[in-house]
Amino acid sequence: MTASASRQGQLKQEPPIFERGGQGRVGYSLPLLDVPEVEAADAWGSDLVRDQVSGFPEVSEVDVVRHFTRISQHNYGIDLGLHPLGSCTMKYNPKLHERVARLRGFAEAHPYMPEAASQGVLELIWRLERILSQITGLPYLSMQPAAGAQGELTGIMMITAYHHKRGERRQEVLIPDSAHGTNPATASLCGLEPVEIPSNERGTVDLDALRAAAGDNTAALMLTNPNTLGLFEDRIDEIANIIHDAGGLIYCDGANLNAILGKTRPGDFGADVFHINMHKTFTTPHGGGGPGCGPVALSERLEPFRPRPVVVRNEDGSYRLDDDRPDSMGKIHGFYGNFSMMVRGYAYIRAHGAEGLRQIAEDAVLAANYLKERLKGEYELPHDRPCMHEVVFSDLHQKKHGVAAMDICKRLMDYGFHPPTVYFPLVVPGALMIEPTETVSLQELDGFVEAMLAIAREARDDPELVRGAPHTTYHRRLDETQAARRPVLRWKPQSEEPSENDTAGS
Amino acid sequence: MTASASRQGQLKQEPPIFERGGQGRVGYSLPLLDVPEVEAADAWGSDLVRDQVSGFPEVSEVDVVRHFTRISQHNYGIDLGLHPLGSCTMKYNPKLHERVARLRGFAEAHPYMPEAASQGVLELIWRLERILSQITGLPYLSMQPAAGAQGELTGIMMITAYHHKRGERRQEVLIPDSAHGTNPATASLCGLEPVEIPSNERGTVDLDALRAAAGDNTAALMLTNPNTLGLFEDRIDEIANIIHDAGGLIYCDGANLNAILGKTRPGDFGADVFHINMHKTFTTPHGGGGPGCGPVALSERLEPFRPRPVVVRNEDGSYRLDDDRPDSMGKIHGFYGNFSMMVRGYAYIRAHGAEGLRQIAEDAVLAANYLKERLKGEYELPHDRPCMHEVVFSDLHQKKHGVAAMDICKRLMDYGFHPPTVYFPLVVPGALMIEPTETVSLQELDGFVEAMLAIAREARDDPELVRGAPHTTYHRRLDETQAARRPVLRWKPQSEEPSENDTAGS
Amino acid sequence: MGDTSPNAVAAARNDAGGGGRYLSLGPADREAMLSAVGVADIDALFAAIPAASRFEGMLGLEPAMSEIELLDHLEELAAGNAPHRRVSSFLGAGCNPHFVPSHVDALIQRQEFLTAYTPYQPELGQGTLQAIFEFQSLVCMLTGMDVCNASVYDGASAVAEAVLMTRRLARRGGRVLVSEGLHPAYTVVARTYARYIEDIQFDVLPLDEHGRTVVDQVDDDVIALVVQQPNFFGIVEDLRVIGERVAATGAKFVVNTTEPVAFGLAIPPAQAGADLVVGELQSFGNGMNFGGPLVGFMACRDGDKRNLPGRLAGRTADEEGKEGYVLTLSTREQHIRRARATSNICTNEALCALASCIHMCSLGRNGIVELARANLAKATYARQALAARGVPAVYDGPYFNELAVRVGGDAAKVVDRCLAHDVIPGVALGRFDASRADQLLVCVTEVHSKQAIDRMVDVLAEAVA
Amino acid sequence: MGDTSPNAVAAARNDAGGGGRYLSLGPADREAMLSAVGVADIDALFAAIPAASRFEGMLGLEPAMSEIELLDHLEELAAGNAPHRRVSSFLGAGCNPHFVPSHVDALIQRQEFLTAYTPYQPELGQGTLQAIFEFQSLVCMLTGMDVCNASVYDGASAVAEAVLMTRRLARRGGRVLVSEGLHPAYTVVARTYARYIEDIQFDVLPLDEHGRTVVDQVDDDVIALVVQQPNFFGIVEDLRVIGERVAATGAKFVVNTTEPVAFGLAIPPAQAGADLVVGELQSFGNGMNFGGPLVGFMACRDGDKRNLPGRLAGRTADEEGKEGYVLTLSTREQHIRRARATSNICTNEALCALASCIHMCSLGRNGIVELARANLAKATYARQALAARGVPAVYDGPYFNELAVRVGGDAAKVVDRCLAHDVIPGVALGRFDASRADQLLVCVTEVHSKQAIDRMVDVLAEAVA
Ligand SMILES: Cc1ncc(COP(=O)(O)O)c(C=O)c1O
Ligand SMILES: Cc1ncc(COP(=O)(O)O)c(C=O)c1O
Repeated sequence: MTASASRQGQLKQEPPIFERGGQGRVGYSLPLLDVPEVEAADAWGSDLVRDQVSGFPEVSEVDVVRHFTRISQHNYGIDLGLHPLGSCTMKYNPKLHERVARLRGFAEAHPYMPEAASQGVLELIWRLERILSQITGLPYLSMQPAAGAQGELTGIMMITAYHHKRGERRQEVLIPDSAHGTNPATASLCGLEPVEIPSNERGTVDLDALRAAAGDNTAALMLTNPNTLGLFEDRIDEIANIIHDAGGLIYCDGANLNAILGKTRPGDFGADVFHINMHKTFTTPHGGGGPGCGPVALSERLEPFRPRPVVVRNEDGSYRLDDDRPDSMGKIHGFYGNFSMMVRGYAYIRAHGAEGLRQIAEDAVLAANYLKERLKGEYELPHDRPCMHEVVFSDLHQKKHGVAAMDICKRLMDYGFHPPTVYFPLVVPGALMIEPTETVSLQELDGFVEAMLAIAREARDDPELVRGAPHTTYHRRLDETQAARRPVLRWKPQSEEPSENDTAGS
Repeated sequence: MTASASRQGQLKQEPPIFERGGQGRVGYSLPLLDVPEVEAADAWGSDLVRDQVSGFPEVSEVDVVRHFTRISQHNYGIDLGLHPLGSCTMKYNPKLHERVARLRGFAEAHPYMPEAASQGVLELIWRLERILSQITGLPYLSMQPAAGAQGELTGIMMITAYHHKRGERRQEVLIPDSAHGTNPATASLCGLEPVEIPSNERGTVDLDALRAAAGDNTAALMLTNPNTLGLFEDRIDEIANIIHDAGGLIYCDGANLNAILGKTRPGDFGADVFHINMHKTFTTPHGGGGPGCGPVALSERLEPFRPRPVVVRNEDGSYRLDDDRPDSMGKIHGFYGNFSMMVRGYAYIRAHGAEGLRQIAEDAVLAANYLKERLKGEYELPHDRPCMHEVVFSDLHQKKHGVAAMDICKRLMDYGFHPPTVYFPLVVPGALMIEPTETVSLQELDGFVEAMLAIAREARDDPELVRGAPHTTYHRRLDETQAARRPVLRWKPQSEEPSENDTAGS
Repeated sequence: MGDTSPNAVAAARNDAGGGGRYLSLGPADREAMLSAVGVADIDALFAAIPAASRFEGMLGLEPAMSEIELLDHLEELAAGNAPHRRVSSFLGAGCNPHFVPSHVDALIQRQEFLTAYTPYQPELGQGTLQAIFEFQSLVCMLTGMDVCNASVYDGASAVAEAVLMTRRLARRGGRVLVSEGLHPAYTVVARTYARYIEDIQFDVLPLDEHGRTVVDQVDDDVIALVVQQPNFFGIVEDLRVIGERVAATGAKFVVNTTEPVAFGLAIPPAQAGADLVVGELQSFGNGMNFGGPLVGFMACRDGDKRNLPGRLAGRTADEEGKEGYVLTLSTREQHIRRARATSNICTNEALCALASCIHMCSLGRNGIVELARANLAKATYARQALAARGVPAVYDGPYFNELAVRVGGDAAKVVDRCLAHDVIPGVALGRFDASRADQLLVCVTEVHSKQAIDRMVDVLAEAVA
Repeated sequence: MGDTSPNAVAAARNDAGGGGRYLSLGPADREAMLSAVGVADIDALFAAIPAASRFEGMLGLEPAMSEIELLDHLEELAAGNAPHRRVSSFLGAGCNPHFVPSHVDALIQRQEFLTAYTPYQPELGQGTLQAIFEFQSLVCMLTGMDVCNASVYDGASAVAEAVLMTRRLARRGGRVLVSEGLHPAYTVVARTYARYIEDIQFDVLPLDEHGRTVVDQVDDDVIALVVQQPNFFGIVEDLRVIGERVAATGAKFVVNTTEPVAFGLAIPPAQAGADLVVGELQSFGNGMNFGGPLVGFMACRDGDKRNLPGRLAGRTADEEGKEGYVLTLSTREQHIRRARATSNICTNEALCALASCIHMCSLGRNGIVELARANLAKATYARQALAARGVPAVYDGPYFNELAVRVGGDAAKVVDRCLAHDVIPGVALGRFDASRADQLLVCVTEVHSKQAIDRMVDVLAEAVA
C-alpha cells in the first residue's frame, strides 16, 4: 500500500458495501419479539421459504454511515455552488423544507386515512392547487404526476380523452425540434404520432411549418415556452390560434416556468395544459435524480378528464377526495402523487408571495443575460437577443481547436464548477446551455465567467489541456463506452464474476 | 485565474464570509411588525444607540449555506473513518441522538419552567444519575459540569469543601506526571498546590514517591485510571490506602472509562469523586471542540457539597429541583449543565444495557491490543504488556532517521487517516497515543496498520517524504509559529489592516 | 445605491417578499448587472413577451411569510392529520408502516446526496452512481433477477411499464392477465397507461378460497400475466405453480410486490420463473408521506435489459484505470432515443431509492430475515387474536404481515368508530370494490407492539359488535 | 465461527445489547483478533485489574432497547414537559426564546462539523478553524473589542473566568464589585469559582430606582467591576457613565451580557471603556435545551490577550503560502502550560459557537438591527399593555426585550395559575431573592406575535386580579 498522490484531498476510493462486511456484524435493531415466534416453513410450507438473501452485506450501522458518507463526498451538490444546468433550474433547496416535510403530521400520514383524519394534508393540496392556478392562469390542477414527464403523459392523455369524448381520433402531436426528449417519448407512450416542427433562424417555432402541419389529425402541439433555447416564443398568440383553429389543443411544457413567474401566465397565452416541474421552479431537491413532482394545470374543457381522485372543498370548509369521476382518464400514480414534494413547493411559494415570485423571475433572467453579455465575446451565441432564464452557446469557436463542448464541461470541473447542460437542445450543435438561476451571487457569476473565459483561452493556447480534463477531480474522465459495451450492472462476489454468464443467463 | 492543479478535488479556498457579501442582501426573515415601531433613540436616549454593526456581512441564506458547506469540507469527521485520538474516545455518534435531542419537549424546554411543566426533563436527569451511579459504583452524581475539566474543578472543590468542613486546610494535590494538563490546571484554579508524582518504569504510579508525598497537607490524589498510557493502575488498592490513610481523598479522572465499563467500578477501587466525559464514553458529538458534559460521581461523604440544585424524586414519584443545600460548594453552571448532551448519553446507555456496555469495553480493549501487536515490530512500545483501550508508542526508531512523531501524524493524512494524539502523555517522549475505540471495523484497523507500517518503511527509505507530509491534503503543513508570533485573531477590512495596531491598541 | 439604512432594507426585504432570503442578488448587485447587460431596467429583458400575454399587476397570492410564520402555518396544517403513532394505525396496502432508522434519514439529508442532479457528469456524481449500483445489486439479490433499474415513480407505474415492456418484448399486442390480488390502484394505473394502446386487453384472474390466484390455461394470445407477492389481501402466493403454468407459453411472468420485506423469507421470484419482478420498495427506508414519494423498481432477466425503462448505473473505469460508475445503456432512454425510447421517464425517485438502499444494507443478510420474521409473527398473532374475537380472515391461505378480515358490516363505518378511540384498524376495502364493503385490510409490522395489537383487537372487536 | 444462522445472530444481537448496531466488530472479527493478539480469551486482556476491584456479574441496568423502543421512550419523556410553543412561554432570564432558522441547525449537523475533534491537526480541521476565526471576528464587531476567544462553557463561567483574569492582570487580590443587575446565577458561579482564592472579595453594587447600577466611588482595592448589559431586570445600563468612573482607577471594567441581540442597537461596550466583554451568545442560533449547552464568550483588549482563557484561532499560511488557520497562543492553555495555564478549560462549546456564528452571519449588518428593533418594539408593547392592566414594571429605566414587573402577590403562584391556561408569563424572581417574591421577569422577543402577547397579558392580568 502506498499513498496515491495528488487529486485525492480527503477523498478515498470506497469499495462496494458488499466488500466491507464481517460475519455476524449487525447494523439494525428490533424490539425483542413480544408475541410467539412463527416459523415461515410451518406457516407457508417450506418450499416457499428461501434459505437466505445471499449477497446482502453484514455491516454495523457505523460501517453503513461511513460508507455512504464517504461516497457522498464524491458528489457535487447545490450547497457547494453554481450548478448552471440549463433546463434543470438548479436553485438552492431551503433547509426549512426538509424540516417541514418531516413534520409527523405529514411524514407519517397514510394515504388511506379516513377523511376526518386527513384534513390537514387535503387542505394543503387544495391550497397549493389554488395557488398554482393563480400562477398559471389555468383553473384546475392535477397533483398526481410524480415528475414532469408523467405530467406530460397525463396532459396528453387528457387531451386524447377530450378528443375521444368528442368523437374525434386525432393521431398527431406536433413537437418543435428544440423540444426535450420526454415530449416525443410521451406522444409515443400514448400511442400517438410525434411530428417534428422545425425552428426558424430566430430559434422559435417556424410558423409556416406549423401551419402546414396543423390539421384534422392534430391532437396537440407540445410547446415549451420559454423554449429550450431560453427564448420566449414571441409569436405565441399566432401559434395558439393556428393550433386551436385546427381543433388541436396546446400542451405547454413548463420546465421553464421560473423565467415567467408573475410575468405572463400560460393560461393567458393559450395553453390548455401546462406541467409544472415542482422540483425545478419550486425547488424540491433533485436527490441525484428524483423524486420530482409534476402537477399539471388545465383548462375548463379538460377538467372532466383529470386523474382521480381530486381534492374537493366542501361547503362547510372541510375537504374530501372525490373518486367518482366517470370521465376521468384514470390514475397515473398509486396514490395521489408525491405529496411530500408538494409540502416543499408550497412552503417555497408561501415564503415568497407574489412580489417574491416576480423577483425570482427577474433575477433569474437578469443572471442569464449577464452571463450572455460577458461570455458572448468568446463563445458562439446563436441567438443574440435578450434571453430568458437561460442562455445557449455553442462550441463553434472552440471546435476549431479540436475542443468540444464536453471538453469545456470537464475542464470547468477543474475550476470547481459544475458544468452546464451539453448537447441539448439538439438544434444547436455543440450546445452549452447555461441556467444560473436567481439563487446565485454576483461573486459566483463572476467566478464562472472568469473560468469560462480562461477555458476559452486555454482552448486556443493549449487545447490538449482542455481535452484531457478533468485533471483535478478524484476520477479522471470515465469511460462510458466501455460501460455500455460490457455492461456490469450489479455487484457479484469475485468467485461468481467469471461464471457471470451462466448465472445471469445472458 | 488559472485552475490550481492537484490536491484540490472538489475543495476550494473559501474566503472569509466578510468578503462574500453584497449590499442589501438578506439572509434572514422576520414577521412584519404587528406592534408599533419604537425608536431606540427615543426609548434609551440617542447616546446609547449605535450607528450600525460594522463589519457584519450582507449575505443571503444561500451565501451562508454555501460558505459553511464549503468550509465544512475541509474538516475530517468521524463518519469518514478511524479517528484514533488517544484519550479522546472518538467513537461513532449515533444519528438517533441528534433526532431525540431535538424533540421539542427537550430542545425547547426552559430551565425555569415551573416544576409541574418539567417532569420529563427532570425524570431523564434522575434516571441518568441512577444509571451512572450503577456504572461508577458511586452513590451520587452532579450533572452540572459542562465538560471533564469542569468536572475536575467541581470534584476538587467538593474535596476542599469537605476538608474545610472538617476544619482542615490541606493545600496539596498529588498528580502523577502522566496526567492530563487539566489536572494540575484544576488544582491551581482551586488555589491548591499541584505536586507531581513520578511514574515508575512500568508506567504506573511510583508507590514510594506517592508514600513520600502523601501526608497531612494532601488534599487529594488526582488519578487517571486506566492511566494515559492505557494501563490499568494495577496497584490501585495500595494507592487508595496510602491516600486515604493520609486523610486525603481520591479524585479519579474518568476520561478512560470506556475501557472498564462493567469490568470494574471506580467506587469499588477507592475513588471518592470520578468525572465522566459524556462526550467520550457516551459519545456525544465533539462538535469541533465541544460542547461536552462532565458529570461527577461521588461518594456519600461528599454528598452535602454537591453543586446546587440537585434533582430529587418525591415520595409520589414526581421530581423537583432542591436548591436548599446549605453546605453546597455553590454553582459552576448558569443552569444545570449541558442537558442536551445528557439526552444523548442517556440514549446511548439505554441502547446498550449492561451486556452492551461490557461489550464496548471488551471491543475497545481488543482493538487497542490488536494494534499494539501489529505495530510493535516497527514502533517503539514503552510498555509491552496488555493495554486497555489505548496504546502508546513512541517515535524512538523513526527519530534515528530524523522523522518525528508529528511527521508520522502528518503522513497518516496522506493515507486518509486522522492521526493519533501526539506528544502526550509527556512521560513518553515523542508519544503516539492510539485509541481506536470499539466502533471501528477490522478492515479499518487493518488499513491503519498498513499505513503505519508503510510510513515506518518510508521513514527509513525516504525520510524526506515523511517530513514533508502532508502532500495530498488541501493545505500543506500550516505554520503555527508564524501564527503565534504575529497573531491575526480576527478579520478586518483590508483598508483597516495596516492601521491594525492603532485600533487594536496593542 | 439608494437608501441602505436598516429601515429601508427592512422595507425592501418585505417588498421582495420574505423569500428575499433565498435570493442571492441584492439591490446593488442588480444595478451593476443591469448596466453590464446594457439595459435601463429589467422590463427590457421581458420585451419578448407579447403585450397581450403579459401579466400586469400582482398574482393574487397571500403575502410572503417569514420562516417563523411559515413554520407555524405548516405545523398547524400538519396537526390537522392523524399520523401513525399519534393514532394507533394499522394501515398498509402498499404504503407500509415500517420503522426508518435515524441514520437513513440523516444520510439522505447530506446535501451531497439531497441536492445533486442526475449524475450525467459522472466525475461529479460518483456518490449517487455508486449508491445506484449498490441499490441495483441489492434488489437483484432480493428478487433473484439479473438486472434492476435505478427506480421508477412507484410500484403502480412499475407494473404499468412492465405491461408495456412485455408488449415490446412480444412485438405484438395481446391479452394481459392480471390477478385479482394485484393492488387495485395498480390495476387502474396499468390500465390507464395502456389506455390508448389499442392492442392490449386486460383480463382478471380471480382468487380461490385460499386467496390465491387461479391460473388455469394461459392462451396463446396472452402476452403477460401479472401476480402480486404477497398479494393485496396479504396472501403468500405459490409463485412456482403459476410460474410453471406460464413457462410453457410465450407469455411473460410479471411478479409485483408492494411488500418487499416478505422476501426476507419468501423465495425469490426468479426461482419461480419470473421474467420481470417489479413493485414498490417504500417499506425499506421511506416514510409514508401520504402516499408519495415512493420507490418503484423494475428488475428483469439479462437478455431483456435493453428493453427496460429507466436509468441504469454500470461499473467502468476512468482514464487511469480507477474503478468508477456511469449511467449506461442510455440508448433506451428518451433523452437519446426520443420517440423510440422504452419510456418517457426522466426524473425518477433516486433519493428514495438511496434510502431503500441504505436501509437494506443496514438490515443486511441477517436483519432482513429477522425483520421479516418479526412481521410474520406479529401479524400471525393479530390474525389469531382477531379470529378469537369474531373477526375472521377472509381467506384461509398463508399470510405474511397483512390480512383481509371480515367485519360483518360496513367496514368504513367500523373504521370511523375505531377512530373515535384513536385506532385506525385498517383500510376499508369498499373503496376499491363494493362487493368487499365488509372487509378490512389490516397491516401489522415490527412497529406494532403486542400491547398496541391487543388494543386494536379490543377496539375493533367492540366496534364490530 | 459458531452458528451464523439468522436465529443465532438474532440471539447474539440481543446478548450484545441492542447497541450491537454501534459496534463494528462481529463475532468472527473478534475471534480473528484475539488470535492475532495471542490470547485465549478477552479476560486475559483485563488481567491487570486486581481481583478485589474487579466487577463480576452484570451492572444493574434495564435491558437494552432497540431504536424503535428508545425513540418511543424518549418521546414519552419529552412529552412530559411544556416546551415553548406548546405552551405560550415568556421565559428568558439568560436562556432566551429566539427563533433558530432551519439552515443553522442543518449546517451544524453536517458530520464534518458535528463529529470533528478539536482542530489540533489543522490540515484536517480548516472548516472548524475558519468558523472559529469568523466567530471571533463577529463577536469583536458586536462588542467593539479586539480579541475574542473560541467560547467557554456559558455566560456564568465566562464572568467567573473574567474575575479570575482581572486578578491575574492586577497581579494582586482585591475587591470585585458586582452589580445587583448581574444574573443572580452568574454571581453565584463567579463566587464559587473564586471561593478558594482567598484574596478576592465580592461586594454588590445596588440598583437605583431606574434599575441602573449605582457606581459611586471605586476604591483603590477594587480590581474589577462587573456590570450586565442589558441587566438582569431588563434595563439598558448607561455604560458610559460607569466606564468613566472606572477609567480613573486601576480596576478593570467587565461588561457581561445574557442578551447579545441588544447590541444590534446598543453601543458596543468597548466604546464605553470596557476592558473585558463576556457573556452568553445562546440567543444567536441555539435552542434552550433546558439550559445547556450554551455559548460563553470572553472578549478583551489586544494588550490583555495573553491572559485570556480558552482557545483562539489565528490566521496563518501553509508551506506554499496558502492562507489557513490554526489554534494559537496555546501557551495560555492547560495542555501546554499545565498548572500555570490561564484556566483549566479544554473542551469548550465549539458547535454552539458555530451555530451562533452562522446565525449572526445570516442576520448580517441589517438583520441584527431589525431583530433588535423587533424585540424592542414587542417588549415595549407588552410593557405598556401590562401596565395598562395593572401590572407595572418594577423600574422606570429604559428596557430592551425583558422586564421585571410587580404582580402584587406571590409570583410563583401567579405563574401556576397562568400555566393552567397554557401560558407561562415569566420567571418568578423569588427563586433568586426572597425580597423579590412579588416580581416576575417577562421576556418578549420576535417569536411572540401580538396575539400571543395580548393573550399573555389577559391571562396574567386575570391571574393577578
Ligand atoms: C424541457 C423539459 N421538459 C420535460 C422535462 C422532464 O421533466 P421530469 O424530469 O420532471 O420528468 C425536462 C427535464 O429535464 C425538461 O427539461
Ligand atoms: C485524561 C483527560 N482528562 C481530562 C480531560 C479534560 O476533559 P474535557 O476536555 O472534557 O474538559 C481530557 C480531555 O481530553 C483527558 O483526556
